[in-house]
Amino acid sequence: MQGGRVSGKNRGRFIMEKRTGNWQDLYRKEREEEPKLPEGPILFYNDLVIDHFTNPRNVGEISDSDGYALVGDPSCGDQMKLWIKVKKKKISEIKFRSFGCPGAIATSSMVTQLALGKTIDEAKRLTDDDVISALGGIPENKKHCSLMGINALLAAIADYEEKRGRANPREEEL
Amino acid sequence: MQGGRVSGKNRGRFIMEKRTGNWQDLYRKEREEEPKLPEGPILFYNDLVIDHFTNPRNVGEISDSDGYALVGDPSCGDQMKLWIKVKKKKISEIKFRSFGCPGAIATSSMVTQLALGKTIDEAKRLTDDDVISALGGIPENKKHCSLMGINALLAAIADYEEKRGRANPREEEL
Amino acid sequence: MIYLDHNATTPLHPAVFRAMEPYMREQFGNASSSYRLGRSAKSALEASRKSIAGCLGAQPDEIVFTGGGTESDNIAIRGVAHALRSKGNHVITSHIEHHAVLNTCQDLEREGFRVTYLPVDSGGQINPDDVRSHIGAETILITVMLANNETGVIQPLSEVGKIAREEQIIFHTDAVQAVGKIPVDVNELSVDLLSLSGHKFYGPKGVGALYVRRNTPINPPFTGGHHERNIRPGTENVPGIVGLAEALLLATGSLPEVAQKLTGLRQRFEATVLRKINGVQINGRSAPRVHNTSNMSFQSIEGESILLHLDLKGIYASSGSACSTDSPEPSHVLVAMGVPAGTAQGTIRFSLGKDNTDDQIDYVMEALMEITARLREISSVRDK
Amino acid sequence: MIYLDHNATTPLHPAVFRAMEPYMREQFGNASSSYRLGRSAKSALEASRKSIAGCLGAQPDEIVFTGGGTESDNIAIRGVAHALRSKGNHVITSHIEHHAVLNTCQDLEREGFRVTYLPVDSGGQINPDDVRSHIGAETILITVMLANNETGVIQPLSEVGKIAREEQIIFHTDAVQAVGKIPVDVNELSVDLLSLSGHKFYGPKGVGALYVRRNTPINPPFTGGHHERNIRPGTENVPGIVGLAEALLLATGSLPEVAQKLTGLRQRFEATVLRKINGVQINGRSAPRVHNTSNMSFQSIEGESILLHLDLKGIYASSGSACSTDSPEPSHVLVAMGVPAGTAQGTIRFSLGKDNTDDQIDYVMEALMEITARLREISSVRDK
Ligand SMILES: Cc1ncc(COP(=O)(O)O)c(C=O)c1O
Ligand SMILES: Cc1ncc(COP(=O)(O)O)c(C=O)c1O
Ligand code: FES
Ligand code: FES
Repeated sequence: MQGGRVSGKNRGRFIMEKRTGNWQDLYRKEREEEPKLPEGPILFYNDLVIDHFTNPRNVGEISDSDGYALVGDPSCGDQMKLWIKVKKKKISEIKFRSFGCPGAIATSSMVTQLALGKTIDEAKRLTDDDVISALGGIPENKKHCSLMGINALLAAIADYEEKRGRANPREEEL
Repeated sequence: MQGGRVSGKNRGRFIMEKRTGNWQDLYRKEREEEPKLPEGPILFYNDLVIDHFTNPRNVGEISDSDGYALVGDPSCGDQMKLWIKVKKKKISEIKFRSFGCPGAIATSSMVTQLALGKTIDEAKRLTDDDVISALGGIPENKKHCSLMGINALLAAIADYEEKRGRANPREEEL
Repeated sequence: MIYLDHNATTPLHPAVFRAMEPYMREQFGNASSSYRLGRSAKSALEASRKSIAGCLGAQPDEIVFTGGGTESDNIAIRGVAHALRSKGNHVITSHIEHHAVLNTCQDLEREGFRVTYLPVDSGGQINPDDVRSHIGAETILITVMLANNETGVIQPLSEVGKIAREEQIIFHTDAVQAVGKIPVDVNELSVDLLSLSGHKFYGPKGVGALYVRRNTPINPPFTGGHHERNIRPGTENVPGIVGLAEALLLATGSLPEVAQKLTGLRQRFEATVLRKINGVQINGRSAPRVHNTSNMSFQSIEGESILLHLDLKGIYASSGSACSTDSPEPSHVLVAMGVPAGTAQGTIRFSLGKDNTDDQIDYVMEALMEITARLREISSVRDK
Repeated sequence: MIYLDHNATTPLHPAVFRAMEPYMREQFGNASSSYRLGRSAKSALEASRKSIAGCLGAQPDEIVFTGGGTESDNIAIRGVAHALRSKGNHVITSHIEHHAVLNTCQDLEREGFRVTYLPVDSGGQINPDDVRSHIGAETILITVMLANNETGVIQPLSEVGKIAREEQIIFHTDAVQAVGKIPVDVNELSVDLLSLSGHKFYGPKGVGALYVRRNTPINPPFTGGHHERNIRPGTENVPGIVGLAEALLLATGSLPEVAQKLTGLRQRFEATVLRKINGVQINGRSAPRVHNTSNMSFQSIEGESILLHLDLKGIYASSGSACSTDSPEPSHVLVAMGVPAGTAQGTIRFSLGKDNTDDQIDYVMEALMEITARLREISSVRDK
């Protein structure tokens, strides 16, 4: 008799062992712990995602940007634009616009927040997983949305590097 | 606006015409008239059938019968035995025993009641329908049971006539 | 909470709950049992059948109880196709059917049937002439929905019915979104089969019905006990069926009243939205529609984002059919109507119900204005 | 009223009704909708799935909700047969299955499958060795019930399961009459699929479940939205499902207690009947049986006549399965057990429930003595 909750995997066995015990009380308790009316507005987005969705950071455009990208997610047709400004090899300003689902908006917002102030090299190492874990997770079927932000960032950096390479071909080797 | 009940056939039309009227009240009323807890113990047997089932008339055997028959219903395996005694060409006594369903018991009982006191010729003209209507109707799926009683009666009469023919070969022509 | 998703499901009418309650308590008998308790369940079952038949202009013995709209559709389409397989292998349906019909037709294709999917015009309607022109010697079944679940557009079924009758082809309609919202009469429509689902008109979930005209050839897909004329075996869900009948009775009875109210409400809603918000189109608006549905596409913003903002404000609507929630593809219905993919993405289906009020609609309009402004503010396609 | 037909259906447990009520009122959302109301329906749905899985020793994602036992049986048998058609065409079942299984197997025969119907011994049990000896290269499915609905006899499924596992053949059981009456664990039984039906254990009618072990090949017979892992499409019957879970929880929880009580009650009932009434046999008495069922054959009298007399005294029992009420043929189960037709005709199934009392059983015994005497008095085969 260990008491407490019974994990999914062991429940079957548990029942077989405790047929005459008080397992059904434990069980009902567990069921009642299941949120009847979940707190969040949409069960599958957590509060931080909702926050980034309702108050996205770094929305806008940069007219004199150093790098720019437009990326789309072919599976859903959503798209986003992202601009960066680079000072001393650091991303000093970053803005985005999104025509996308809540997942796309929130992850894009988080991407800009993570990238801002990072060096180009640091920014290039940012991954999808960094974004998702910074947001505390997003629903499985929304993972593809998080790719769009990272792809836009990488594409904007590539754009910056290409422009810079053209303007200042030597700098690459410095 | 004719008010009152709406028969099954016309109900569709009725609704189409009275969409803005009070047809739904009529309707609900009709529905409520549908017995919620039917009076009889088994909805499909009426009181008279139940009466003949619980108190079957003329149950028994006649040891010195003038006619006897054993018939069975091959569809259900039920069977009955019927004995008659004939006096002055009339059925003066009639008895039956049944290994059968309520329908078989009740109709057999009614057959004996109808046949008792009738002349042989009258009795031979009795039909299935006579039995059913004397009982005030029986459920559709029980109609085959009512045949067993009539068949037994006719078979017993045939037995009587055959015996009589053998005993008194001339009488046939009288 | 403002519930504007009545095409997904409706709350149970309190009177329906009350009608069901005795059958969930004392009157629990098995309708196939011979004793009193069983016969009284049976009697409720048959009264319900009669009542539903009455509401549809059908005969009681033409009503088969099922587990919902999807099941009714499957029994009808598979049942007829399999019964008539030896006569032909061609089925006609439309591009805008619910997945219960669409996926079933696709399953028939895998079995070797040939299926024609009729196109719709920009208003969302099929053309009955198309039905005629596609009928061939092999055609055994026509299945076209009565009202579309996403747009509310009503299909010209009486005309299709006439053609089906002339050509002696079995005709089924998925009327799940029409029953309770518009008058439905199986003879006016000349249908041989008609599907309906209780929870779409304030009735219980998990129960529906299939109208099957007498002498319609049907090969029951499921087998078991001799319930429901062998078409749908299984112990009868008496409380559900009683609830279904009561709900249909109530919906049909209050139909003119509710239709009038919702027509007014929607009219005001749509007019205001069109006036106050730029770049909105209302899909199917040019065609006859059921009175409760408004399918709006907002340019340059995405539907799910609108929905989440609405949800945050306590407003419940949907981006299309409830069962496609998880799928990111644009609605097949809007695509069939020629709505560009980008526009289709910004689509919200508002489906009103009998208890919605003027105040609620005002609140929703305010909310929509704010939400669209906000999302357009951050949209990457705002300049369009 | 003395209700002794719990194998036909059971009254809804009041706690089950209470569990369902909120989902019939405020919590009416469509479980596939994305907003709060929908997610909270979804959450109830998934909690129910988890709970049911727990009661059966299964994983939550292995539970599929259906419209009842018949539907579960059909999905399982048709689904597996059609998925494995290319691998083989042989199915093994038994002679004593419920019509939901029997008629479905016969339908498969019409489609070209070969079906072996296993015999049973006089106690009503199949012999696992027979299963083994009938397995061939073409065998794709074994479907044998866990407890028989007429006699209550429990089949030796663990042994069948071991054989099925060894031979790598999919194994389904119709456990409709076992769940809630005996401990059921899908791993102990080694089944791949298991059918259950809510109304057989004080749950709601019109809802059931099918356990489908992970990776079991299944070709869903019906198509529609992506509900229930595509195996059973259609808007989820949330109140029904919540009721199903609650009922199973209650039944499994009170199982030892109820089993003990009913075992005692039945023991006394059967002993007294055997002592006080001549010419009675209790079918399946030599085999292990679920604790509530007593199948009695009374010599030289007919079952329906006994039933009507019982009914007149307020006692509700049945002559076999509820769905064969209208059929005059002798029970296929008793025939398979070798009971002579004449004896089979005088058969009554008493199926007890948790609320039956000692007093009720006393009353029934009195009634039975009187009724059998009376009917034998008029019986044409009394001398036998
Ligand atoms: C047009 C249409 N057909 C069929 C269905 C399926 O009905 P149910 O989900 O009750 O099975 C729905 C709703 O889901 C629908 O809108
Ligand atoms: C053994 C068995 N299987 C299947 C069923 C069918 O269940 P339902 O009537 O709930 O569909 C029943 C009961 O009717 C049964 O007793
Ligand atoms: S669904 Fe398209 S980005 Fe999320
Ligand atoms: S069922 Fe056999 S005589 Fe009635």
